[in-house]
Amino acid sequence: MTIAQDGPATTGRGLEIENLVVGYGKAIVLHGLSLRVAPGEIVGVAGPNGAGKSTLLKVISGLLPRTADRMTFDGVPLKRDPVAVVGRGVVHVPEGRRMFANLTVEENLKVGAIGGRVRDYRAARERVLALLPTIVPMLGRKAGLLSGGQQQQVAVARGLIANPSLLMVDELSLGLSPSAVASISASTVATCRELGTGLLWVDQNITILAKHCDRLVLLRDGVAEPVDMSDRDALGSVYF
Amino acid sequence: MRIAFNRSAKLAGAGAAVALALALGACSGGSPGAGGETSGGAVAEVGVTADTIRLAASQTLSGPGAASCAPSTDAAQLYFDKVNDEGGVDGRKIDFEVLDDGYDPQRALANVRGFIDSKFAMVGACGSATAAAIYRTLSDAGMPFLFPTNGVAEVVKPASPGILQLLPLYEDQTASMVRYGFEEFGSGSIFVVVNPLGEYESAISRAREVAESGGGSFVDSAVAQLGTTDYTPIALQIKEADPDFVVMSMGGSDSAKFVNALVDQNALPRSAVLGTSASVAGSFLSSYNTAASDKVYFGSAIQLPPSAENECTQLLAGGDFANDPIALIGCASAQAIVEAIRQTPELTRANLLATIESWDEEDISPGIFAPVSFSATDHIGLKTLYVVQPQGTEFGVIAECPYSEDENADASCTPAG
Amino acid sequence: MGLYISAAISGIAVGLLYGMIGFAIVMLYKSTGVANFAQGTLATLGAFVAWALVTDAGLPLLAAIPIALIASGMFGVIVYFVVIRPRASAGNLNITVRTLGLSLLLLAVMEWRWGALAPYRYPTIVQGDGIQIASVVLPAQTLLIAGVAAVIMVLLWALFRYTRAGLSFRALAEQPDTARLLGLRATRLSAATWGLSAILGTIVGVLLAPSAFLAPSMMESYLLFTFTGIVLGGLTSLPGALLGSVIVGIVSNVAIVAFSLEAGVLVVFAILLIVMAVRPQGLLGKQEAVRL
Amino acid sequence: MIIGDAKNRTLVPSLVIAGGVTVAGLALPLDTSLEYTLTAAIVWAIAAIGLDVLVGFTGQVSFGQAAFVAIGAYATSALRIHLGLPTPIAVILGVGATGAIALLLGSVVVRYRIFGIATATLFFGYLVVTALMGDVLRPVFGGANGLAVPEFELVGSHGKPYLILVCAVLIVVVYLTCSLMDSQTGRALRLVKSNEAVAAAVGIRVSRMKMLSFVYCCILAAIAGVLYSGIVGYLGPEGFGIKQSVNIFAMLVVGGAGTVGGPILGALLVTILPGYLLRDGHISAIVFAAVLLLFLILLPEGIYGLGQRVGQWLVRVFPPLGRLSRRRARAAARSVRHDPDAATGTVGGASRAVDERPEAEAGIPALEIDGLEVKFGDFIALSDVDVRIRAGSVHAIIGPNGAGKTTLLNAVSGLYVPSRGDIRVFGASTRGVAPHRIRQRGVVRTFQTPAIVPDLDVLDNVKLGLDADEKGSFWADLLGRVATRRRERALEAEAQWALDAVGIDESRRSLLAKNLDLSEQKRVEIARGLVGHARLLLLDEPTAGLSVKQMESLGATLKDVHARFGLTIMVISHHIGFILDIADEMTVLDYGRVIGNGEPAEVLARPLIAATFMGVEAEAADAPGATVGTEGA
Repeated sequence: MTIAQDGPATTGRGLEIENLVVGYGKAIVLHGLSLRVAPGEIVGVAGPNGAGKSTLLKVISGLLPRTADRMTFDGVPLKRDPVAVVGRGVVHVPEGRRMFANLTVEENLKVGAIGGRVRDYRAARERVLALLPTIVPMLGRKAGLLSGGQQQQVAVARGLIANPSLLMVDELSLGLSPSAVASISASTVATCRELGTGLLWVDQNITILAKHCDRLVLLRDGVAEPVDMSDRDALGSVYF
Repeated sequence: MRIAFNRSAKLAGAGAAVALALALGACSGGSPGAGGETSGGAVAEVGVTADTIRLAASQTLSGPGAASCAPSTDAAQLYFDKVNDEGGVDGRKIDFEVLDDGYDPQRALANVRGFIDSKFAMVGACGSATAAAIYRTLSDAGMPFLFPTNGVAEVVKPASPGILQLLPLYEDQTASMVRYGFEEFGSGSIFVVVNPLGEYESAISRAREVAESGGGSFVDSAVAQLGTTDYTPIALQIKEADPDFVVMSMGGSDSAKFVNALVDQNALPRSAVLGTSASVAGSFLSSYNTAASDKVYFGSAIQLPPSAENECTQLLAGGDFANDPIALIGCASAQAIVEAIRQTPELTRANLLATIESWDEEDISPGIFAPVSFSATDHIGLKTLYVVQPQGTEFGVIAECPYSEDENADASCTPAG
Repeated sequence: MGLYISAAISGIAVGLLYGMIGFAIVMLYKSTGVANFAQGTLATLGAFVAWALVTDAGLPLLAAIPIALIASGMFGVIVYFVVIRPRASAGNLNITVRTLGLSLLLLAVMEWRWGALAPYRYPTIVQGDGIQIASVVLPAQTLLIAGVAAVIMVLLWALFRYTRAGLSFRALAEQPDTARLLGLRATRLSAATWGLSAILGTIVGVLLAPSAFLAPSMMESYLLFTFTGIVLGGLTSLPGALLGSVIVGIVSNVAIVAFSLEAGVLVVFAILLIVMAVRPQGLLGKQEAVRL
Repeated sequence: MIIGDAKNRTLVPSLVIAGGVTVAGLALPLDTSLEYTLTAAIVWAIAAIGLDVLVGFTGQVSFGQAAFVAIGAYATSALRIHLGLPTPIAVILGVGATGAIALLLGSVVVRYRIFGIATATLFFGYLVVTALMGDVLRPVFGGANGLAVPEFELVGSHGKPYLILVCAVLIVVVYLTCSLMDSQTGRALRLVKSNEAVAAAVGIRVSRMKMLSFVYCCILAAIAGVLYSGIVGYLGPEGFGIKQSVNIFAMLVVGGAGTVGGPILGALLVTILPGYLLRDGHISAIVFAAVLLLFLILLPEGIYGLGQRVGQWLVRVFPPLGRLSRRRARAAARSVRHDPDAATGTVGGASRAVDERPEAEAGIPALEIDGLEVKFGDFIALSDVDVRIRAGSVHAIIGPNGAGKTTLLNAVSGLYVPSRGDIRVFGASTRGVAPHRIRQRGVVRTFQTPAIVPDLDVLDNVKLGLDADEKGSFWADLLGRVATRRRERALEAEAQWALDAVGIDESRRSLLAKNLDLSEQKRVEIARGLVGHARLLLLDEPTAGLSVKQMESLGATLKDVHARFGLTIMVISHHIGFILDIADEMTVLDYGRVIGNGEPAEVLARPLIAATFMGVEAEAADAPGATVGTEGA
């Protein structure tokens, strides 16, 4: 497998966040969170429901208002505008797959490419399909008719086709069987590594994160704490 | 610019009142201030001063009926302006205020309530429903209501004090037109289509009576709201029923839409389409399909084209409403009002009414209206109905029919010279 | 029987006009969640613009119409940015009522500018007697309406099916948040949708005016039937809007010839209530899941 | 949401507005025309207040309000004219007839979302005008020519006497409406506005409340119609068309929705500005539309909201004013607070002691679920689920996201109808039982995202847990404090007690609920569950989004409540620590199936469960439902 010519640059400083504060009205969800994702790095964020994991990704994507001392990608501040963020090569695969159910898989991929302003759709499509060949047989089917696992695969592909430097995945394991989780996690991580794309992966399932990620942080009480991945008990304690 | 308003005083008074009401509402404080209008000096009659006569009208200036109604008061205004330019009536200028009622009876009544205490007389405007709404109030107040375009019998039959109209009722017109049609083409079957103008039921039933007593038959009738967009279904019904005559009492543009639908569906009746004066309007001329011209006969209150000698013809020529029969009616009615005022020795409401009731074959607007006659018991002035046909962009008289409220009057029509 | 067939056929023609208006309304509803009560007035305005170009500027009709289409498209975009977009967070009902206010404003302006002498005879694009099938006459205008409706439907279908903009629109209509997350320019698309619906409106206005005569309130009675058609078709279904409208057109016309004009309105209202009571999702719509 | 949040305690400002208008109308020397316009404006204000109840407080919409004004006006007038009935009887019958028609139309349209209701009411408005003009009703209503209305006895048809009548009616309407909106019924309407599903789960018959609101709205329209018929003296169909309905809606928008007093100001502006000040039809139409648009875009809260903001600004600029208003608020609070016996008296309160739960001894489980299956289309969300919850126990439900936990709660509270299986609450099956009835059996649930009414204060939110469904209290609620003082005091006491129980500080209880933080909102929701005979408490992820400390304190609260009142609690949570802390038993769900059941620590120790829930890698090939996930879109 070869990396396509227009693959993402692996230089730069990646994502840098310092002292991020986010709230919904009076309810503060993130209290001064700091986080870095180096180019090409695969970082897992664990935490229970409601800890603010999805909020974190939405904030990076520019969907929510926030205050932060620093929120940059490759040294340049990220705007509060999804269009601009995607343009910078930071692409969000939302929780629950969010397929365009009445569109075919091919069309779903196209939408990803349109949003990512991919110039050569053919090439982008070839590159992603080469790495995620399981999608090929589904291309003509309506996305809504696929199983959850298949949809998750398409959702990842739809994100990757925009040629991101950093892919952000929210709850890859949501509602999937262990075997599906295992295979999709493996293929997603492998693809990201192959393309040199950074991955910020948020999940409730800490073990799957621990298995695949370079680094793991735990979201608790609105801040990110590093987790020692070699300590099984520490992993288990996340939910206690 | 069509209507001059005289409202600055009221505006200021009302402004103060509203501001105060709002202020009171917001903080329940404040003190009362001056507001409202103070009435003029001691004059014998409401709305008449040494140098002014205040007239008013409530007119349909907005909404679907506006186009066919507004020209009548606009033309009246033009005539009053002319009279004022020439020095007024016995030294008094005519001040004419027109308020919009949007063909809404309640609004018309509200307008009238505002007029009763400040205006001398109401100038008639468009609209049977509005006339029906306001006539009692006017009659009770003794305020003259001069020459409304009205089709509701109860407004003038029996004669209500103060309410005087020139135009025959639509029901009498449909009856006359059926009589005319049968005289011209021989008796046959009729299909009646009406907009709810005035008492449309009696418009249908009178046409039916005349048809049946004249040896013809009545096939069916249809009622369509004013402003109906698509007359195709009714045209189809008529095509199916295949009558000799279609009798209609409809507004100007509705008439045109309906006639066009008849043409499109090849549904024109064998003999003729007979209509009332409601169809005789500029809005018909501007939009009817000329393929129907020689089958269409309308009853008209006025002579068309009007005599070039008449002041109104000259006044309106070249303007926006040249050739618009409604404008002609408005102007000619204004002529009649001015004439009545001139003839009234001491200008009070009662004297004015007495003057008009005494008219017998009075030629108030020669070359437009036929001579008019009123009496204490007869408050409909015109006794002649012109039969007109659309000819290109204007109507032309082809016959004159005597019109009478007497059902059994059997005088026949005479072709126009 | 021939009478009813004729009525049904003329009903299809009217229904297609309702349908095109309905199509534009559903398109906006799907992509922005707003029921556009100004759609009819936009149509009338477009027809007036074309008419003014013919009578005041002396252009031939076939030159005036394209200009009017472009102008109305631009106007639709302006409306989006001036009336709809500011404080869009006020909620869908607020914005829906804004469209009602817009409709009143446009109506008032048209009344003021052109109302005095309305209605106007409108120039037709096609001349001729049309064709006769058995006892049914199909006027040339009706044939034109059917033809234009067919062409527009094909064009729109192709637009949605094959173009980037169409695909973006469908994505946005289905999952607005996700579409934005993927970097689609939602604002631009919404503005374009407003422009497109204004253009569709103008087409309908130009087609309707020769028979209904051009007047500011020309579309008023159409809007109710259009909305009924939309509810019947299923609120969010584009083909449903067309189907529902055609059914409404046929049923009302048949009811009119069978009974009276009032019955036509009554029957359509009955359809509306029955659909709402029995099949709230409409003929082609999908049942919305309740989210807690 | 709908046009802004509704305001609270609008009685005083609204009465001030109504009174101010009355005083201004009677004291100022108005000319005939302005007097008429003012009287008409007040009449329309009454119709607009009705619409406010429907739109501002219940979140529904009607574009056919003028049609109901017409029905009220025509029906009353026809009865007076044709049957010669005395005016009071004619009014009662006429208004009653309007209510009946509203009931019929409402029963169809309230089930629909805004688009449908808007279309149907708009169409109805058109139809009423068409029918009034038409042939059939012509002998009764006069068709297009209209109907002349005889003057009313005593007050005539215009002038000050009539203005006094209209103002008196306005003040009564304002009083009744404000009372109703600040009562249990009003709170229930607001919950319906903020979330229908939650309202159903709290025990409110949603459709019925919507109907109530719709009928109330139309009744006020009918009353306005009666007054209008008197002042115009003449009824014609044209004046009640769609345009007038839109006008009434505009009064609401311009004045401020959800305020009661606002529509009066709106009616004054909308009626007097075009009707009197700008007499040119075209200019007034343009100004009217432009004003409406400006309000919608720039000031959606309307004049009332603007006034309130100005008031707040004044308080900031002149602090003494603020002290004054705070003192008043405190006085108001004192007048209803602290009646320690009231709670036990009427509503229940401390009466729920463990020993009053005979089923606990009889061994009847609080909840039994047998072979439950829930389907959405082709997707099976729950299949063959068996759960048994001992009365008086705390039972946890855990499982990965998407396992069907919330679906299970929804099925128990009746929001979802199972396709198979049976659910028995305290021994009685809930098959075919409506959500509000299940709530009446003592099943209370909370939602993952706190389902509170943002525009009500904390206390009022908690009161919603008590008999929020109207149940005959409507008439008492209409009369306001006079009739409901005792009940309100009891509700208040009960709510205070529940807030004490969940540990919401007293100083926070008079805040609007939207101003609380997440953990407080969750407590408020639990407090709402505690009041009103809760026996089985269903908690959906009460811990989500809470900090560790907040979680600990919530756990303590739950344990306390459980111990004191012997409630049965079914709780969904992801926090194993929290569950181990409070739960007696636990059920693990995965792929809509039960994969484990028993004592929490023991269940968690099972390797399969650990693998599923915590994702600890296991050789889980034999896990149930190991086919590739089937959750549809």
